[in-house]
Amino acid sequence: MNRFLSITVEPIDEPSLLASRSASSGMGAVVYFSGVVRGLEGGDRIAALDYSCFVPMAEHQFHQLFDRLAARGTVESVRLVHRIGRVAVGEASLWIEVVSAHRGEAFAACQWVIDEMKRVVPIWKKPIPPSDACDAPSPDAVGSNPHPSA
Amino acid sequence: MNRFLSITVEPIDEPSLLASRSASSGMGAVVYFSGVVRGLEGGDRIAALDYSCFVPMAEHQFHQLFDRLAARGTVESVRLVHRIGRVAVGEASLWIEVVSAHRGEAFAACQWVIDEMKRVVPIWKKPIPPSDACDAPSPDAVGSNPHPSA
Amino acid sequence: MTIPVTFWSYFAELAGCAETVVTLSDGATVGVLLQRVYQMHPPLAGLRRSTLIAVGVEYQDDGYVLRPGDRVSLFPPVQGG
Amino acid sequence: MTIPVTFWSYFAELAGCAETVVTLSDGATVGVLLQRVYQMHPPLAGLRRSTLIAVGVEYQDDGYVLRPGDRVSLFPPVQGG
Repeated sequence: MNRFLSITVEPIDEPSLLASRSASSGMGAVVYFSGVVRGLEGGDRIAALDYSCFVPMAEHQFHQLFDRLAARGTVESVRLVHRIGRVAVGEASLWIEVVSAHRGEAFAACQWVIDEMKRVVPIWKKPIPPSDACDAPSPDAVGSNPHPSA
Repeated sequence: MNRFLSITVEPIDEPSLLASRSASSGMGAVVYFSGVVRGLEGGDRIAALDYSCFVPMAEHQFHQLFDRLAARGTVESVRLVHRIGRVAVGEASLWIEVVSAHRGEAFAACQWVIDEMKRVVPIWKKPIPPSDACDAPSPDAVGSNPHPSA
Repeated sequence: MTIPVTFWSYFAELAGCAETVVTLSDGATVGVLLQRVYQMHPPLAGLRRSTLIAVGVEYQDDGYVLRPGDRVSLFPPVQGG
Repeated sequence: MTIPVTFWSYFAELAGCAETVVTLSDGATVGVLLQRVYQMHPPLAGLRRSTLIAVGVEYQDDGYVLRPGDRVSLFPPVQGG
């Protein structure tokens, strides 16, 4: 199974991801999901979400999910990008693409990856109220915690 | 609910569709599906599928589906492109995008539109074996049937 | 009244034509029209159970009462996607 | 043995630091480590039921027997997406 994982502070570049898609001639279904930061979080208006991440563990946990997906044998490719740091309202924090022979498998796999990610991948979000909004990434968003060098 | 429908002989231009996406700040989920012609159809190797369509009825039936989706009140936008005529293996015949506040609704709506389309929208496909393959559209693919002027 | 009938997909090949015209008395139903179509194009009769019927751009069934100006379409199960 | 413990997300704010070090006797479990952490950082104790525990990059539970070189992470429920 082809797999691509990126946990990044850069904006998610959908056109470039689209351009790099590959699928063999047996594949009939491509399902993408793009998760976008909403203007309301728990009823409060926000300017952004600040995502923090325990990166080595997040990568390991994502790859364990991909291993389980590969074991099913029905998915040819999964590509996932999770943005961390400050993500403004209207911008994508998550992008997933699943390529499979049939659409049922592709839809199921894409939703399964999201559900499992929300259970096991160590990423957290902190709402940034409008008054706090600025273009600079927050200092404690990424990698300032000393973490295992794993 | 924003809606866009195109039944077209032109190749599906995903980058352009992506660039024209719009979503309000309340929307958190974008689900896309791209249906691609597979190299095997019913166990036989093919070069292409030739899609024919009763266009006025297909448009009417798609819009009835969109009306039902709009009545749910959970989808902000649905855009659908179905290519007709000759579509080569590896090319997309169908593209759907659903924008919604939450991913559950977006995934469900996208799958519902495909399921219902396969039940009621008058589009048919004819396998083109490799030896028949050529770049010209087949003469009987589109609009050669005299159809009601709706 | 005369009702144009269009055959879609491989129904056109089985019928040997993409369109025909059926002359019916006023008040005739789609069911009556189908009987006439099957007399004219016997290969279609065997597919009756899976045949989809539209009048204009809406699905209808055998009981639909035809009116002058109606256009009927007959076709096999749809296969979009 | 000394085991480094990292706090993630708002656990760092509640603990007042992002990392601490706990000295334990050999064979101590994660459960023993947690007791020590909660003595040092009482605000975390109330969140014990929802606390997730990792050793290195794998989830573990209270019964895991720590070894020299292990690094422990404590964090609240994850929220990716």
